[in-house]
Amino acid sequence: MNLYEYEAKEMFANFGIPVPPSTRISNAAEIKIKLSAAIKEAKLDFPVTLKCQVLSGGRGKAGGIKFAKDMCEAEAIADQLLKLKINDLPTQSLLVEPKLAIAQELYLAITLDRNQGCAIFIASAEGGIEIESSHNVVTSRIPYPYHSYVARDLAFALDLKGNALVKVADIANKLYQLFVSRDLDLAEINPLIITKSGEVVALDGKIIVNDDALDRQPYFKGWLEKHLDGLTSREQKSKLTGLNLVELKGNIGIICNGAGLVMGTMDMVKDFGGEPANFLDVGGGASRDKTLAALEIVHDNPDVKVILLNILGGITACDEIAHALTEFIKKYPKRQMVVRLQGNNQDLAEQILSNSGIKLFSDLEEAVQEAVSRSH
Amino acid sequence: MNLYEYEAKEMFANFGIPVPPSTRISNAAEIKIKLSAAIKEAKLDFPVTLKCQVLSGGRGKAGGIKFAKDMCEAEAIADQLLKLKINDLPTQSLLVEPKLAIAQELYLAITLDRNQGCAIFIASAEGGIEIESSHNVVTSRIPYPYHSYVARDLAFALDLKGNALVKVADIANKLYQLFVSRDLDLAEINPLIITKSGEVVALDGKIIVNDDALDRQPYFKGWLEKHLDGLTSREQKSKLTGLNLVELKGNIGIICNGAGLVMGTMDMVKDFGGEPANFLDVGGGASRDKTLAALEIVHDNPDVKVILLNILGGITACDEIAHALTEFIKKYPKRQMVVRLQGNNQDLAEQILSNSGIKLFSDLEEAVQEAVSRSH
Amino acid sequence: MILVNKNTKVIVQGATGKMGATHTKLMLNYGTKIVAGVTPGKGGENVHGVPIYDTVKAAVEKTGADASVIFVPPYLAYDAASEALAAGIKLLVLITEGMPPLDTAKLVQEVKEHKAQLIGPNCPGIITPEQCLIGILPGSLFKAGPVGMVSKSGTLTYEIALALTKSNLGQSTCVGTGGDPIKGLDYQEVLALFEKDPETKAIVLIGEIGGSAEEEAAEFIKQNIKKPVVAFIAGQTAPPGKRMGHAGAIVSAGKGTAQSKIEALNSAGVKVAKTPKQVAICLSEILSPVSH
Amino acid sequence: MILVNKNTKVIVQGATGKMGATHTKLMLNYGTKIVAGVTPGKGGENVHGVPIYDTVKAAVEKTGADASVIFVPPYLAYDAASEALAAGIKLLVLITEGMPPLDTAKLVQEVKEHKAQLIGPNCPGIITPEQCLIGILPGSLFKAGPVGMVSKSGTLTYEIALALTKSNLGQSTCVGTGGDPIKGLDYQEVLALFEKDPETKAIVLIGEIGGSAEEEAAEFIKQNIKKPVVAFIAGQTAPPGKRMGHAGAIVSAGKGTAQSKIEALNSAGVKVAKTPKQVAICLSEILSPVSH
Repeated sequence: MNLYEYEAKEMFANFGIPVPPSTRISNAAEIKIKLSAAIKEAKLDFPVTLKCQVLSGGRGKAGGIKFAKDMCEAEAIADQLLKLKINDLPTQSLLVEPKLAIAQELYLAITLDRNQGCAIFIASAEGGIEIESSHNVVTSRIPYPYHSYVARDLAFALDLKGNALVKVADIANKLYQLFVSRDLDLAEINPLIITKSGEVVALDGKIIVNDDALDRQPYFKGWLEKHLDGLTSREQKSKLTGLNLVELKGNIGIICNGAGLVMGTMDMVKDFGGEPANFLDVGGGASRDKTLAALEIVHDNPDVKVILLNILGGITACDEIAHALTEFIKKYPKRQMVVRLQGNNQDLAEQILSNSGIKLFSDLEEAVQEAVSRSH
Repeated sequence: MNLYEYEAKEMFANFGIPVPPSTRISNAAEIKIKLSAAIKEAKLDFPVTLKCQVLSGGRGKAGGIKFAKDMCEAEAIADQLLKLKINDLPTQSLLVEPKLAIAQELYLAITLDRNQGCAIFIASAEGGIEIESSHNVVTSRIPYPYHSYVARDLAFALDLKGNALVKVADIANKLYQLFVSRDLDLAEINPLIITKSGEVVALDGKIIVNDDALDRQPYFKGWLEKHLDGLTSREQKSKLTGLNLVELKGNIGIICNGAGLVMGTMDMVKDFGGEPANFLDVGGGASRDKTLAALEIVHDNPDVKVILLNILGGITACDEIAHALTEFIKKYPKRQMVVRLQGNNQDLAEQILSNSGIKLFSDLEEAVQEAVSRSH
Repeated sequence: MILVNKNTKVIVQGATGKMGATHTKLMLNYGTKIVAGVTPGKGGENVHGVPIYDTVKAAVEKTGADASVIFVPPYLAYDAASEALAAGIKLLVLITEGMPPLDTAKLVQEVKEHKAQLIGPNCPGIITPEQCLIGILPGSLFKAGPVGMVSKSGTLTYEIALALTKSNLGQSTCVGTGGDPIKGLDYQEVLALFEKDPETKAIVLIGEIGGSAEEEAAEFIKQNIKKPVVAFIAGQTAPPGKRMGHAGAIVSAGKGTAQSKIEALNSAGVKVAKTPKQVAICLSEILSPVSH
Repeated sequence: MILVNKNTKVIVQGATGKMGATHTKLMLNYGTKIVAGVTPGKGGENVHGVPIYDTVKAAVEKTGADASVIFVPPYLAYDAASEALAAGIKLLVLITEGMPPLDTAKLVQEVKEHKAQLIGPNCPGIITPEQCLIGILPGSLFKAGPVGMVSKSGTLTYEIALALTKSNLGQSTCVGTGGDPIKGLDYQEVLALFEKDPETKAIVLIGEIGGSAEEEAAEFIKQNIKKPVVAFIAGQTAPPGKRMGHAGAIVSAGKGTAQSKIEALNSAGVKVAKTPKQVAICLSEILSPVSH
């Protein structure tokens, strides 16, 4: 689950990482009231930065960050930014912060490293960068149990000195506490700035929460529904019902049990001259209801000419699938279907479907070929 | 720092360990009001248990736990118990709980083991016991990082089955979380009971907080002052000013720098026929003010005939001691003193004290002999 | 064969749950030596005749088990696996899907410290056909033979095993390493075991998009594997930035593409098949060189 | 001599603090090879000519230090000591008093994992007279010679060393293990080192009430130590249930009494002296048997 910048910064602040003072507005009418109030409380002052809150990267390049020197300018910019879409995603709100005097920008992040099988620090003495294309990157394995000297070694490796070293190390420690306490996949501060007065502040933040851990993190209860920007409506629905759907541009709807099998089937479809409309994994041991839901979601896509259902029953029972299929066909008798069912309880499934008019393929390649030819 | 039973149980409850419902009263007048209210809320009912809250062990044997079958009896018992002293310590309040139907009593504790250098579980399938004299004790090393299977292995070793095993293991896990989160020296549940309805409940609890960790445990802020029962008034004063004082029955007041040296000096005093009035360690690197405070506290004890001040300056500077001594003598010119000063800045000290009339011993045995002979 | 054989004594952690009980039965039917189940609080019960213990320690002491298959819910999996390691179990097969990766990371470290081996999490398990099945693989699709299989996937592996079996190409052992980014055994460890195993004559490697394990396996094959390897890589049509079911199956920032994996494998002399059936065809050619 | 000698290269963690700076000077004056100080954020400064680094890693890389003496505040001591271990330091001398025992327990475990050695916490340090002083012991009271000393106490140790020095009995090495219940080196490890050290001809063991380390040392001496041992046990007059300054110095539930320790030592053939001066007298008799 990707979080908005303002949510990431709230979490930073909760864990003691300094962030700029700010106010947030959801519509243009609010700006004058909220900004005046913040200025009155001496929390903020002009010039200010206005930043689109959007679940997409590349915000700066897309013009989603602007500065305003007075209220008049702030109002005009707010009006414009709130209407901005970035990579097709809508701006949810604007975060308004003071424009800080920056002496140095850094990059600091924690993520899980596949190869080392553990969390790592990624840092750079250049901030505001795209870390993948930077040359000046320090990475450091994070030991378990954690030790805070690792953060000092990291700050040292960034060539920091004096107070800056101590403060950046302290922030790295806190970022790790946040990372493990909230089960994150990514906690990124980019840039982490050192101001001209020597403060170290998280100027922008990105957090990705691990989806598998959501149910043990009460902090995020109810958040998932509000963080599905960038998914199609059918993908959103699937995610909330525990199905894995990824939509593509083609016209053959693909449903299998097991992610590898879906991908393998998609690739064969493409290889045989067809175009997959989606990836849909019903998972292991799918029930009749779940299978039916999967069929309905794919059916709902108007681009889909034919559905290719490929089930290799191991932990999944073919008869459950057959029951779902019977119900589905009754509901949508005109739907073009190619079905391949093999494995556990296959006999039962064949019996259930014997009067359905559905041909059951036992060979995968034949099924794929049939689906492709029906899609043209 | 020793805690009262009710404080221990509040901490148990905060960490999810079941404790009986209860109400607490500080004077006899409260019992009717509080107990009626608790009964009305269906929190409690007769028969009830009334337990003296006192910072001493051996409460049960001393008659500090009584049962009452109705309000009349409860009032009479409350009146009597609130006046009770146990091992000379006053009863601070009474904890009133329902009398539970016990199917089994267990013992469960966590403490630090000197020999293994780590925390250990101590448990027994017999509860309400004095663990030191029990034969049926299971101990188990607690690994770091912690793993909760250790608690299951422990419950299994107690021959528990089914739900009781799962619940006791869960309580052991929580007790460990409490132990490390609050920097305890001891967390003890004795007895941990299994009720006839299968609940597992901490019926009595004892917690000792590690004194060195108090400053990093905001939970205990301000508690120390209220938990000094069992110390003499001068011992309490010393503890709050950072001096280590233990008072004895003799008449030679002993002040040294370093715990081992104090003990060694006390032993020599005794061996040479004297009686130490106290142990007082001013610690390493004691300042003039701290030394003066130490001298005044020992002087304040009317039993003290002579003060033996034995300083071996390493990290401690003899001149600081000499300054304190000068001031002390000016204030209490009649005080009998034997002073032995050796080590770091000894020359300076000798100079400072040259006109004080105080004889400086360089040999410890001579000083001790002098103090003993002056004490008779 | 590698890792497991007809003498492997297996305990089932979570045997009293629905999934655990179902697969305990299937594994027993296959002939696997399931010696005990473990569910705290259910010691003394039995599941399909398998005695249940409260702790792994008790189960191991009574049965001398050397492997454990874990069916417990995701947030309890780390605890269960740690318990097995502490009790001396040297092979863990972690079926559980949805284990938080920070838990897996801790477990992987402990597995190393105990010099044990972990298959999974989120994996179908391991089978040495006609001897021992640990996990949820459908045993009927496999038969004994000379092909070693190692795969990140579940059902895709069955598909390929089925194609091999139909072509009369039996398997020495098949290891499903699982689709999570952080996990126990990866290609290289399994490849090394197959290389040393005299019964394995050829190897099938089944990969998918995400990460760089296939690229590293290719490099490892180049350096260390003399036996012929045929590969299958799923996800050529996967769009970038989208997670394809498995937590690890994602092309991000241009890394982890099927193309990159196929090229790496090709350059290591590995033939990459386009369909399961092609895997069987390639292997037939390799294993019966006289016939063409 | 044991553990430290004139070639030992020492860093001071917390050298920029008041206590750290004072003792850096005293150690330098004694001749100890203090090669660096470490205080995060103060890299580039110097204390009495000793260069300060931000991290132990940087200090070790630059100087090749092999020991560290730690003067940081109690709640930072664990972090500092762990850092030293990770940087490859093999001897830690932890002067800090008031370290919470749960921190010490973690540290003791890490010390073992790193196969390093820890003296302390809450200890005066170690001295090999006329070669190397690490800690806060007053160097002027010691002189080189044949007596190895191991002690839980600080000033009491100085008192006994003074008595020995006055009697012309110099010391090979003196180790103050510290007064906390959980700590690094204990009697047995130090006794074993003295037994192997050719320069040590006799050993002084200084103990106090609390715990059972002296009893275990007595048993160890019976089994393993051939060299003569003289002991001094403080706290015979301590009342039960009262902590005598040191966190570990408490007689509780009848355990840890001076009497029990003295009896155990006597039964191991160890002479227990009643005063510091007596320690010197006993040793003189042992080391110059011809003279009486």
